[in-house]
Amino acid sequence: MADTKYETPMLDELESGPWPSFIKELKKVAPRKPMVQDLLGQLEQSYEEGQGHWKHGGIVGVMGYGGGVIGRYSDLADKFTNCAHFHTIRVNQPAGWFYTSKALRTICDIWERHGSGLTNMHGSTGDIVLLGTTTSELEPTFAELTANGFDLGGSGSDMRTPSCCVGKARCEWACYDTMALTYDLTQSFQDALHRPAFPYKFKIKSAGCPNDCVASIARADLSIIGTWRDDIRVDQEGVKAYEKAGLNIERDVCGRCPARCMEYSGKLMIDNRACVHCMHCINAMPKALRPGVDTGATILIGSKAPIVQGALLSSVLVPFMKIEPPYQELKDLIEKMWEWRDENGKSRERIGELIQRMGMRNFLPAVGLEPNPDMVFHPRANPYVFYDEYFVAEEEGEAQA
Amino acid sequence: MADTKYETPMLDELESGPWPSFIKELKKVAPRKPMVQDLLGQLEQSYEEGQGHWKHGGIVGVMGYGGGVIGRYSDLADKFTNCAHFHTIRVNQPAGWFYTSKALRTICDIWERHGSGLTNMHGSTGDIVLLGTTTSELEPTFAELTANGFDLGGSGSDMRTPSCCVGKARCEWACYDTMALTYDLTQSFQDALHRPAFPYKFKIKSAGCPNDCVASIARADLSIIGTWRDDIRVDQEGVKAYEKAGLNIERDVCGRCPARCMEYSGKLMIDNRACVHCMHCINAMPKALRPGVDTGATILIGSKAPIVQGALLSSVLVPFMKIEPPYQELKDLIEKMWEWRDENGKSRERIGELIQRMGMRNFLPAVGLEPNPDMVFHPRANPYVFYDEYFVAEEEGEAQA
Amino acid sequence: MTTQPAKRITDIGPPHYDQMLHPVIKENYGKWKYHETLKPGVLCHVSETGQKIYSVRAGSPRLLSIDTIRWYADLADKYCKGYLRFTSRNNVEFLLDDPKLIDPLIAELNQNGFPVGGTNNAISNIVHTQGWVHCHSSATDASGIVKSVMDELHPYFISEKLPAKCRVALACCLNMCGAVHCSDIAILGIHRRPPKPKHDILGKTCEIPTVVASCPTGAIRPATVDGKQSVEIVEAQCMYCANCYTVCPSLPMNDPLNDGISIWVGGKVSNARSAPAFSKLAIPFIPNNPPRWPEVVEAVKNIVEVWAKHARKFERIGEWIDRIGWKRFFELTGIEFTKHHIDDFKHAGLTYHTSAHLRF
Amino acid sequence: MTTQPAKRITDIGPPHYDQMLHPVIKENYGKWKYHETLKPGVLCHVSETGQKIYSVRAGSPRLLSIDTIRWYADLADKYCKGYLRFTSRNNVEFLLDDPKLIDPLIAELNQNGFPVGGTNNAISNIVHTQGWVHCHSSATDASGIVKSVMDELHPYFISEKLPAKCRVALACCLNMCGAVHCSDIAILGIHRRPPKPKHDILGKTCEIPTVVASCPTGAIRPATVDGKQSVEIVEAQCMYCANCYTVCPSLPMNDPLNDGISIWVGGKVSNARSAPAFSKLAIPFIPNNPPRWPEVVEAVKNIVEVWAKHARKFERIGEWIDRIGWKRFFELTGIEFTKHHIDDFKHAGLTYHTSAHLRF
Ligand code: SRM
Ligand code: SRM
Ligand code: SRM
Ligand code: SRM
Ligand code: SF4
Ligand code: SF4
Ligand code: SF4
Ligand code: SF4
Ligand code: SF4
Ligand code: SF4
Ligand code: SF4
Ligand code: SF4
Repeated sequence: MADTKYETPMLDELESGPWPSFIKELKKVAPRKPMVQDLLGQLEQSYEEGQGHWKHGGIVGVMGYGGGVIGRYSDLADKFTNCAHFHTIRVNQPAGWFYTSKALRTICDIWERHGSGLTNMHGSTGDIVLLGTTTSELEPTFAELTANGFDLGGSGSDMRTPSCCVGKARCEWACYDTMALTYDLTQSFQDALHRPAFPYKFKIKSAGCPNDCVASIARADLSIIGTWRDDIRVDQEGVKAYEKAGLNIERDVCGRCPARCMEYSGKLMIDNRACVHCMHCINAMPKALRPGVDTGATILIGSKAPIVQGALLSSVLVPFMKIEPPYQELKDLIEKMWEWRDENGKSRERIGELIQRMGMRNFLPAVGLEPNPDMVFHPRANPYVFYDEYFVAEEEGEAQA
Repeated sequence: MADTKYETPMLDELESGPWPSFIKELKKVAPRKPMVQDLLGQLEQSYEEGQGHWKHGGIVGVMGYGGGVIGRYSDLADKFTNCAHFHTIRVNQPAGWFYTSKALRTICDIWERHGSGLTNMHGSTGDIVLLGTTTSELEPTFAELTANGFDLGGSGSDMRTPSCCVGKARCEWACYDTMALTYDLTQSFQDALHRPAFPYKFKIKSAGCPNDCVASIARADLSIIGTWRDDIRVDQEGVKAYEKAGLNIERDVCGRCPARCMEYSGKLMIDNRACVHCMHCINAMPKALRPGVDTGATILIGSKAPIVQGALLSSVLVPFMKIEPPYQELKDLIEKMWEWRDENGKSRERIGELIQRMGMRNFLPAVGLEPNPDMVFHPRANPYVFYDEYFVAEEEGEAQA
Repeated sequence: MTTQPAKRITDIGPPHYDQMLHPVIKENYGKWKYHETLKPGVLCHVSETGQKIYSVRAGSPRLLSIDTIRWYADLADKYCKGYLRFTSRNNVEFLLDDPKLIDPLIAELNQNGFPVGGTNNAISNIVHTQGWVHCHSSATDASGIVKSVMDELHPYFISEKLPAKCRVALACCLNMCGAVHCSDIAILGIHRRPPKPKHDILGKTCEIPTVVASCPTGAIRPATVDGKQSVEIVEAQCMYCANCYTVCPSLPMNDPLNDGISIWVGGKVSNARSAPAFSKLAIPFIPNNPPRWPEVVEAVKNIVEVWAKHARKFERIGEWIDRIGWKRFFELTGIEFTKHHIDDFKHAGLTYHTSAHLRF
Repeated sequence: MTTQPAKRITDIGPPHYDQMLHPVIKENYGKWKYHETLKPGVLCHVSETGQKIYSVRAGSPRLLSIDTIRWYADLADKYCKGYLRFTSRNNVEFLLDDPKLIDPLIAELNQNGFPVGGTNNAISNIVHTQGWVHCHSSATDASGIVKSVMDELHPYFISEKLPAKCRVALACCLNMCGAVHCSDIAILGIHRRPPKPKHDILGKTCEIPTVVASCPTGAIRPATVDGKQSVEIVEAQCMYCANCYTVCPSLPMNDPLNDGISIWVGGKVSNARSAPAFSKLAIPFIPNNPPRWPEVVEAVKNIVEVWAKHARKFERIGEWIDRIGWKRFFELTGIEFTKHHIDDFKHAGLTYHTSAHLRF
């Protein structure tokens, strides 16, 4: 404790136990980082009182960018002067969160020079989060980051840093190249990312298959989920091997298939037209089953956390789209939806909420898509159908004229 | 056609074909009923033009009653003078729609004397509907009906005629006596039935088991659906007989059990704690399976057609209630919900809509029920929880004082 | 109203059902053990006591003349000791204790054009409403369509060959007195044109605030037209529910050019297997085409037949669609999926498909 | 802000991932054939080419000092030719082409207190948020609770014995940056007291119409207090969402006496078997009890253990509850069902149980 300025008996209790301790992390840098010493002090006070001690927001940033920095000020600035400013910088991660040791060290060195030495690897949206610095260090940090090939992520009403699952880099189930797409979209939409001009944030997440290892269907305004439309590839010998190894294929694979489209009796039969592409059978027998080869993605729209009108999951917009460079169809779609939202969206209204408010009826034509039964769980149950026009009897026409 | 006043070429086309013809019914009485002759004429005109020719409502009735008669006037009264008035009288059916030939003839004779001779056996709510008479005939009809033991049904903002499935009279699955209950409720709430004093209508339907042969869950503000809470009675020999007769018990019975709580391999095993009382297995093997013997009913609340805020199905209020004379618990519950609706309901707001608007949070305490997980498909998914009160720190209290 | 009679009887309620029960039913009330179907339309309920009651169910147009009811009474006397009942779907059931009388009764019914059937996996009677015969609200007729459809579905009434029950219902307007909202197949009359206010009398005949409040979409605004207090309809906001008309006669909805029929599928009421469910929109609009509405008949028949062909045992229409998905339903029936199928009312967002469970 | 450097580089985006890929990954990119788990936390992916890449996954506090990151880099150099990655749940994955190095790497990780695991039917890292470490909004801390819970769940991280995956997440306020709304178990910080307007400065710091509009329940009204333009909160209408605070700093929500934790269960994200689903309320409120939140730890552990005991193979928490019903869930876990569990927000009515499918 000698290295820290304040007694932190409550926090110290969080150093023990088998899970790695964030307090230990703080204490690793605290000796050389007065900002972190004060952070420990303030945090201890929060623990004692049961409440946080950060002031509301505060707009700070780097020149020419509208996002990427979250301003943060202590409301106990008099007491904890060294963490009076404690801004975070969001830095775009490499797609798939792959790093060389060199790249990591570069970031560490920059942050050693300009910040608290604390990070989140990674933020919930996917950015590298550099946690805690002062306003005056923002621009120098930015300069060093860009000089080393890194750029800022998003914040505010902009496109947020797209993120993706490991995809084709290390997963046999990736139905399209999530990392290539994510990189391309991030580069193509640099302006939308750095200069908030939307009514509200817009997140894109890309998962290579319906397992959705990046939670795109729950956490992205645009969710791109890989899938296939031909047959599941089956290695019957492989299936038997799983049976031999003790898997109850009938009960635990066929019996849990949501489409109930599989049968097993020594041979696995799949009715691929009925399959809903849930991945379960493939997950259960990865050595024997694989997605088909006519692959692409389902495009879904609108998920978000509950504020304000309730949480949403993304819903199907395009049941199947080929995802291949230069991704023109997808990019056109994205731009059309942004345009539509710019015209119609209210401030702090996510695109999912806007669609809820204005209806697919308005949204679909704007993005040039035809209605499709896959877009809904089921057709409407209420009889309140709008028609754009009605017939007028001839007499009436005359009468009116 | 000689017997009718008007040519009805379009209607005549509806006399052919294997299904009994309502036009034939009209024509049976038309010769002696000028009202029906004109009705045929007006109906033919409706068929030609594609629209109805009845005017909006009109309040008519019998002395001291606020409901039971639907006023109806032709908007072509000049042309079809004999059906210028064409009111219907709703008459309470005997529970379960059981009749003696004598009772039916009594009704026919009354209607021969006072009305069109047309009826609906029965109306959608369950009443005997006497279709078409004039204002001056209402009171005489009523006098004859009551003299013969019949009384009017409901209309307007009152309790509507309760109805029920055939129940214990002819069904082995009835978990309580639907007809006895319906008779008792109808008698007990005569005033509520005859003198509309509610914000809007209130319907009660009683089904003896979850098959719900009276559509109570869709068509009644209060749906009383029989069920049991002990074990399904199984005759294993009977089950085997079904198998022998060709029923695929594993696939078509066990495989369709929504609780997936059955297994068959020569012997039928039911996990009765998991059973959701859907009736399927019993329906499929009526000679082998029967509901348990600890029977009662689930009380559900709130179904209605879509006008205004969308259709509702009834939802669980009391998962299990014993239904035995004098039905005090149930009657108390009904009276409490009526009171609550009288206090809070808007005009033309069904109780289901009122609960939707004010929430179970307000409704449950008013009717003296504790929250129960059976009342919901699932607990809330949004974090917008109201609390009735909050703690105030001592300092604050002082500061405020 | 005429003057009150001297001794006025009121509030007596319906006759006690006890008086109406066949002796075998009375004796075995609550003692039934099981039932079997002897043939379509003929049920045999067996009591713990060993006694049996036979029910013969005959189709009915529901709109019955007293002549026919008297004939029912005669049949009841002849075959049933004078006892009969009606069902919740408006069929008539003759209750016999003598099985030998079943066939003669059926013969007499058939002779007179009353088919016997409707039990088990049949298509029973169509629950329906008033239509042009009696209601001011109707966007279509009721009895005429029912007659036309049942003429076509008759083979399914007199047999039990379908995969499961199929309940058809009809309502002539959105009030849905036929409670079509939970039917396997629902035929629903709809308007497609906003009400045409009778500005000259509206202010006198209706309470304007009530009228304004009646509209679920807020499409009605108070307005002064030609110096008279009336309302104006924001037509783009109107979805033709007619609730305003129900509270105000000066807002008529009837419009032959725009009124017609919509078809809904997949609802159910029973708790058997799957939970009760609403019907969903299949065909948004078919013009009224009296006297036999051939397009409606064809549409219903098509759905029944496609379902009958593809469904598994015990699968009602909604359960079948649940398994195969709506996409296939539209493919197999050849019905077009349009923007009208996508909900845009209050809870519309909850119908959006929030998963990647898709069939290709 | 400091002045702009001479040659300002902007809009370059992230580094291309190509530079970051292990040679075996680069060569076999898109060619992976299958994978197997060698032991908890150790995956082996096999390529069509026959080449293999081994991944060793280590748990992480996510809040990492650069010292630890540098140590990761050292490990990567020592065992992985310098290549590593992080996962979508903030674990670190070391990528090896030499299986002999796996155990030494694990030993070194363990020695330093970094457990290896989190794969397959394990409880992986808790996705979480800033809490008192960095956010102004938090109703509770994030890292401290995560540490406390993971200390307890650690046995489930280093083994794969659960019936299925169990994803735990934490968010320190209703903004839900941890996206806890679709987790098997979600730990959510909540307020329970309406905001306390700072009437003296509110009018100056915030746009009153924006503040009024921000409230989803319409609980905020413009008001003049002590002669100053401010707002008043209709407290009975407030459900403490803090959206008003997000748009207006003069409406603070923090309140130690009333802030705390709620627990949610049964959500999922994957499409495997069942569709993605929201988490549902299990425990409405547990007071904050730093530094170790024992009641929260206990609650989470209890749910995990009851589920682990009763679920069938491949059944995630929500799928298990779907099968047994919520009633049993509350019975088995001993959690009390209260009025707070019954939804009363926008689509509340759709959560009412509209069937007679009941368990007794
Ligand atoms: C840093 C991060 C949490 C973390 O610890 O990882 C974060 C932190 C904040 N989020 Fe978030 N959000 C973060 C990911 C998310 C996510 C998850 C995701 O992106 O997958 C969500 C849920 C998904 C979604 O977008 O709906 C999320 C939903 C919100 C919301 C609610 C938005 C909504 O539409 O419901 C707010 C409120 C707002 O925007 O005003 C919010 C607002 C905030 C603010 C800016 C606080 C505020 O009220 O203005 C937080 C700043 C904290 C701080 O001091 O650093 N944050 N936020 C995440 C961003 C790091 C990164 O860039 O990688
Ligand atoms: C006669 C009958 C239809 C039939 O042919 O059988 C009928 C006929 C009318 N119903 Fe109905 N309803 C009839 C059963 C129903 C049912 C079915 C049921 O009770 O099981 C429903 C759906 C269930 C429900 O209650 O929600 C039903 C839902 C409505 C509604 C919509 C109510 C709602 O809350 O959504 C209205 C509109 C209204 O009340 O203003 C309505 C209004 C009407 C009116 C009074 C027209 C009106 O706008 O005022 C109709 C008079 C027709 C006439 O000229 O005779 N009728 N009505 C049924 C009553 C006969 C009887 O007493 O047995
Ligand atoms: C007579 C009647 C009750 C009454 O009081 O009038 C009745 C009587 C019986 N019903 Fe029903 N149901 C009757 C209307 C209904 C209704 C209500 C409706 O159609 O509006 C339903 C709910 C329909 C729905 O779900 O939409 C209904 C759903 C059932 C079911 C569940 C079927 C299913 O698989 O979903 C059964 C069980 C079965 O048939 O296997 C059933 C079974 C029966 C049994 C076998 C019960 C018994 O043991 O006696 C009776 C003979 C049935 C038959 O027709 O095959 N009854 N039954 C009604 C005859 C109407 C008619 O004329 O066709
Ligand atoms: C590394 C990672 C992707 C990444 O780009 O970082 C990943 C990698 C894999 N996932 Fe995942 N998943 C990863 C996050 C997720 C997420 C997202 C999340 O948790 O926020 C999900 C959705 C979770 C949900 O549904 O709530 C996810 C749902 C799955 C599933 C479906 C599981 C299920 O039954 O619902 C599988 C299939 C399986 O495990 O059988 C899967 C399978 C896999 C496989 C086996 C795919 C493969 O063939 O390589 C990978 C190793 C899995 C393992 O951990 O056992 N992965 N996986 C993520 C590891 C997170 C961690 O550190 O623990
Ligand atoms: S989402 Fe699919 S492709 Fe991507 S890592 Fe997960 S399992 Fe692999
Ligand atoms: S992917 Fe899912 S739906 Fe398709 S066959 Fe396999 S388990 Fe069934
Ligand atoms: S609801 Fe049940 S008890 Fe009543 S008739 Fe139908 S099957 Fe028999
Ligand atoms: S009644 Fe329904 S839920 Fe119960 S065992 Fe039979 S089929 Fe299963
Ligand atoms: S459904 Fe409409 S038109 Fe038909 S009877 Fe009922 S209120 Fe009248
Ligand atoms: S028909 Fe319905 S939506 Fe149209 S104006 Fe009348 S009440 Fe409003
Ligand atoms: S969940 Fe709330 S308190 Fe936590 S980081 Fe996000 S905005 Fe801040
Ligand atoms: S906390 Fe939410 S509900 Fe309460 S006043 Fe603020 S915005 Fe409204």
